[in-house]
Amino acid sequence: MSDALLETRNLVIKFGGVTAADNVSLKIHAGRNLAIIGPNGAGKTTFLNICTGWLKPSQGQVFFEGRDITPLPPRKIVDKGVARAFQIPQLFTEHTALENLLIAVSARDKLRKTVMDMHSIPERAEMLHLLEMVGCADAADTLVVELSEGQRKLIDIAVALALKPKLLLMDEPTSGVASSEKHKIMEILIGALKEAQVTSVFVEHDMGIVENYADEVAVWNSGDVQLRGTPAEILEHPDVIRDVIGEVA
Amino acid sequence: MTNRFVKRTVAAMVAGALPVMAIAADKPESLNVGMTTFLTGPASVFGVPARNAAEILVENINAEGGINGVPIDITFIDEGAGAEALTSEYRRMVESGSAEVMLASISSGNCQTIAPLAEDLQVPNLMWDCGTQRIFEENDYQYVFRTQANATPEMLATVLYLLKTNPDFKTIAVVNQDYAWGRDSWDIFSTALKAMKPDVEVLAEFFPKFGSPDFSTEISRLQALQPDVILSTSWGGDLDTFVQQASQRGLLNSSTFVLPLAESSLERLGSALTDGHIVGGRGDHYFLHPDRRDDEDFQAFMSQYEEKTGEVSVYPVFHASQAIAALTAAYDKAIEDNGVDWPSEDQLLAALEGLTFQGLGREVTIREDNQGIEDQLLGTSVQTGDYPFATMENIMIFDGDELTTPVGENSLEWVQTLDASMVESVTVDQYDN
Amino acid sequence: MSTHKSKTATTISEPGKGHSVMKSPLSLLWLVVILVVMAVPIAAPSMKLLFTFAMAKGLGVLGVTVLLRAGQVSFGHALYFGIAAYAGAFLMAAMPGMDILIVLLAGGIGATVAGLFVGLFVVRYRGIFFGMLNLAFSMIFWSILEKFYHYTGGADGIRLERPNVFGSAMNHTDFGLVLYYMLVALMIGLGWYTMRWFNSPVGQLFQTIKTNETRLEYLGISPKRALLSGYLLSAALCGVGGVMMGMAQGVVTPEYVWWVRSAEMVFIAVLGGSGSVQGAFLGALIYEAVRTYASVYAGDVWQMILGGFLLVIILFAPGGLIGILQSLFKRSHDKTGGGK
Amino acid sequence: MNLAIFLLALFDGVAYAALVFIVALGLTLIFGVMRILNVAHGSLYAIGAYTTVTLTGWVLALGFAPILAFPLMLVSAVLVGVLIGGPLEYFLLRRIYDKSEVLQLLVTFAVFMILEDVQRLVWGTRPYFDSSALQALGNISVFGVTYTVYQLILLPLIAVTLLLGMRFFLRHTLTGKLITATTEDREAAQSIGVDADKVFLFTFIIGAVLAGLGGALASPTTSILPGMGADMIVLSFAVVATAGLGQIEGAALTALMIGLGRSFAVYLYPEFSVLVPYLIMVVVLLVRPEGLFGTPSARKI
Repeated sequence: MSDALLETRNLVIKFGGVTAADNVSLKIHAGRNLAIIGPNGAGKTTFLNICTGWLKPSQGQVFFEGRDITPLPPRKIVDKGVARAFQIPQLFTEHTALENLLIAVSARDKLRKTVMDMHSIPERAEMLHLLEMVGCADAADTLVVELSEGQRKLIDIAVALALKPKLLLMDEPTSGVASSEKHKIMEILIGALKEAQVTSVFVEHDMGIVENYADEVAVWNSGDVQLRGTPAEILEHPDVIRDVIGEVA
Repeated sequence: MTNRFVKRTVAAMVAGALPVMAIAADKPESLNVGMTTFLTGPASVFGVPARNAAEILVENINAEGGINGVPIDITFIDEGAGAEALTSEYRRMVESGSAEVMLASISSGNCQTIAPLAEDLQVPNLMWDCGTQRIFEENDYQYVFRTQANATPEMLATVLYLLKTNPDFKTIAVVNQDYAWGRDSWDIFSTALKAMKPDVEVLAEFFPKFGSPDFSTEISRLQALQPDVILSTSWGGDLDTFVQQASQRGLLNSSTFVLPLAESSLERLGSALTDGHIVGGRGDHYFLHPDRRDDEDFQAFMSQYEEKTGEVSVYPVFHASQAIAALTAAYDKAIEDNGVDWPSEDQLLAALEGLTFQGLGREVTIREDNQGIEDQLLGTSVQTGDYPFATMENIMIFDGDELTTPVGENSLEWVQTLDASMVESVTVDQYDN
Repeated sequence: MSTHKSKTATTISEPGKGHSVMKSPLSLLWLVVILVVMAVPIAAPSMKLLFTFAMAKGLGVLGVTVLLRAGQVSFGHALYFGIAAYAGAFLMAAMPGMDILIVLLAGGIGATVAGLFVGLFVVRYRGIFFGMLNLAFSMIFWSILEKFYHYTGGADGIRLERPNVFGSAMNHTDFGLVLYYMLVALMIGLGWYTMRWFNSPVGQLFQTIKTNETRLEYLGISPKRALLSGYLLSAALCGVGGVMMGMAQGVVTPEYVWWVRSAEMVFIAVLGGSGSVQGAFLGALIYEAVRTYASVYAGDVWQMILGGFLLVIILFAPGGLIGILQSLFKRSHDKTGGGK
Repeated sequence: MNLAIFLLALFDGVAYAALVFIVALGLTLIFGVMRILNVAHGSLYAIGAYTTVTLTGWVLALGFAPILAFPLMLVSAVLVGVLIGGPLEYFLLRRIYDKSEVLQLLVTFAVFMILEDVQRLVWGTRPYFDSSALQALGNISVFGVTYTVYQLILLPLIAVTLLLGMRFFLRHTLTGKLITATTEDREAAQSIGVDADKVFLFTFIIGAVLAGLGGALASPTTSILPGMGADMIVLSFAVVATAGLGQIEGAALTALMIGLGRSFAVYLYPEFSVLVPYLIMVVVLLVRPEGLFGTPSARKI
């Protein structure tokens, strides 16, 4: 048994001839926000895809709360309490922001309710509150395609939170957002995560964000976690400055 | 509509109360007749000639003053639009009173649908072209009459002609269209053949899809099997394709083809149909009908038809003429029998029972079960050079009475009771060409 | 402000949404339409049959409409129309005098069970493959109907004998009326249920297949299962339509299952307004009317007229007839609103 | 089943497959490049056949040699492609590229319905049959069974030539490469100066010519009558979907499977011959959901 919420053991991922992950063993502990940083194309998104069952590793296993979830499809992993937010928000484009959340919360019941109007489900108030938490209360009745990228990102995260996950994996929550808004979004986000008591992992390129909002940082490079530590430790490290921060800057 | 309904109700009540007393109807401005026929789809090779013929015939009748001064007004319904459209239009026509008498239909499937419908709607319906023998064998109808034969006499005549002209053949194969006609006609043909010549071996049975564009594989198989006789009751494009392809690949030289519907394809087949194959036309129908070709009216119509359409007449033209002849004969008879200006529906129905009439072919009589008794003409193909297509020689006309299943019996059961003696005993007139 | 925008944008794909703006005049219209439909057999008996066929076909089209909501189009849904009709015909042949409700049930269940078997397979596919696989299954069934002549009557089909109604045999006029009002009831009942279903959690999850299956999967829902739930509903609706059509015509033929019939159902769904419940029935009525009258008055070109009609709708009124209707109502509503 | 029968079934199957392939090739090409499943392809096939018969009828009536029927087939195919295919793309399909797959398909279905009636208005309902071309080539005898040279040799030869020619065209000519590039990424192709509209028009015309050619080549072997297009198109759908969308080699293989399956069925269980194409399609897609030659497209997230 392991004390970690999510743990990977000896993950190997190969695409054609390229090795995207090479023998990765990583533990994610409950109650802390872990940031994963690294150069572009290092395999960070692929890592999230593996953890959520979208892709299968060539070798190695993924454990969640001590149970092997490697062979499970994403939806089964979601059932266990792992939710995911995406770099490009994955929303229902023909629905409003509130409806996206109502659909998400309906999914908790699986496919059962066939007559009741979705707008009158008891969880509606809860979802309105969630919208408020991510600062999008105004957008409730707006089609998501008409929202700004930043709002879409927040709603994408809210959709994931509607599932009441134990762990939330986020892929660059602030990419594509005007830099003036980045901190505002992270502020809202971290607040919401804390309120919902959700552990989070986020892939991030903006070192400012990492420095301010991560409890812990893992550096991904050349298919493996090279370093791990507090933001202060990691951001000072010469290898990181050379390989990661240099590139971003 | 309501008027008609009231009339009917009153008529029914009075007729019920006073069965002997007949009620005459007012003479209408015109006799409205509806005719279902294929104007679209593959079967329009029959439907369109029939419509053309009906138009000419009705025009001719009206030019001579119509029936007792009442002109005929004929409208057509397209069977090709599908059973749905057909039944709804049929109903609409009858229920709105825009047709007093219906002539329906070509397709056997449509006949099966329409017969009970006509009975429900209480409209006299003359089945003018459908082949299935089941109609009057499986049900009794008061309003439905057939002005031609059915599959049983048509197939029996074919078997008899084959046995008379080719008594020694040993093997047979069949290539029929895959639908009721193709299946039923083979059931009757094979049953009759088994009864009259039990030693014949059936080498292969093919039922290619209706409207099949290609018979190459079947022809290869037939060439490998080499049957003495190949039967096909197909028609239209299917028959044309089959015979053309068989002709191209020499199958017509190695086997005798028996084609009970080829009369309707002769012109289109041109030189592809070589000498020595058996040709029929679903009754005594042939534009060179040996009994009729010297008749003036017959000649006049044939030239009228050719002028209008640019084609020679085929059997649906004859069937249309029989239906219209039956219609006028029935009205004339009802008017005369009852001494009225115009007959009621019941008087018309009574006149149709046992009616004898003559269209372009020989006389036809409607039997007590409402089935028409029609003679059957078959011949052997020959390319004489007189026409750019095959004509018939060695023509035989079989007496329809002897070939039609007796009233109340089932065709297949009755055909099983026949035997080889029928080949000799059957009444037949023979002609050289 | 944003509220208003979202409503205009969603009206076509989800007519249920426009409620607050258009509810009163449009739903009043539907009420009137239903009353008119109920009056047809009395007021215009010659139109009765046309409406009967249109309602039966409309139920089938409703089935196709359900799938359109998930962005999927089946070119083989005539399969369920046909299976149900044949189920009814076989039942009546085996047990004459069966009650009409049992026949209806047999048809519906037959189609749903078939939908389950085919559905389990086809829900793995999307887009063209989904459409073509449905086509393949319907054509397999069609070939079987054509080939097994001695059981199915081949290309000519078999008669669907008139069932009893609550134990008593009926003549054709009375039976026609029973069928008619049963269809009205089914149209209202199933139409209402389908609308509720669209707005229910399951219906909404089903419709997300159109926009984002990845997210659906990450909500813990199997897209295949979600699609299957709608597929079963669509098969059942087609089945009910098919068995009613079979009873109305008294004969069922393989033509019911022919691929052109399936395409026709999609055609009608788009004509009416893709995704709209009312549109399915409205489209079916217009289609049947054009087809009937065009085949009478323009026998040679009825297909051409319908084809041209469809082109005009797709190119100039992509919301279908319902879309046109809604924009008409909206305009008049805006006008009166502006006057206040 | 002895060897002779086996070979006979094989020959029949190949001859049939050749014709199916030629028609399906056009459909596959159009779908591969434009992502439109063109239902009207069936009508173009039928019109190609009608045109050939009409032209051949005229020319032969003027007393020319039957061998002229061959160039006339090409003429008819090109006429169909340019006079019907061209305007169809230019005036109609061009307007709907941004619409959903369903609507695109329905537009072509509407065109199909219209063209079905056009055929009836122009050529009537009477079946046509003109086999001058086929007869000009004579017969050949195999195991005592007579085949026409046209079906046994010429059609498969044309089919193979078209397959190889199309491969060469798409891979080794400039126009072909432009088409392939536009297929793979329309925007990228446009950004480097490819006129995508022209490429689509050209592709559609080629596809339509192939449909017309299929009809032209089929015309001497069959009766030409209303409804022939509807049958051919549904078969071509089966080929295109089974092949893997846009895969011309797949289309060739599928056509061959369908042709052989059908002819062996006629020899062994004639009643199953109609089922064969659809059974093949279902079985292939059950095993390979993207079709024989299709590749699964992984969605990027």
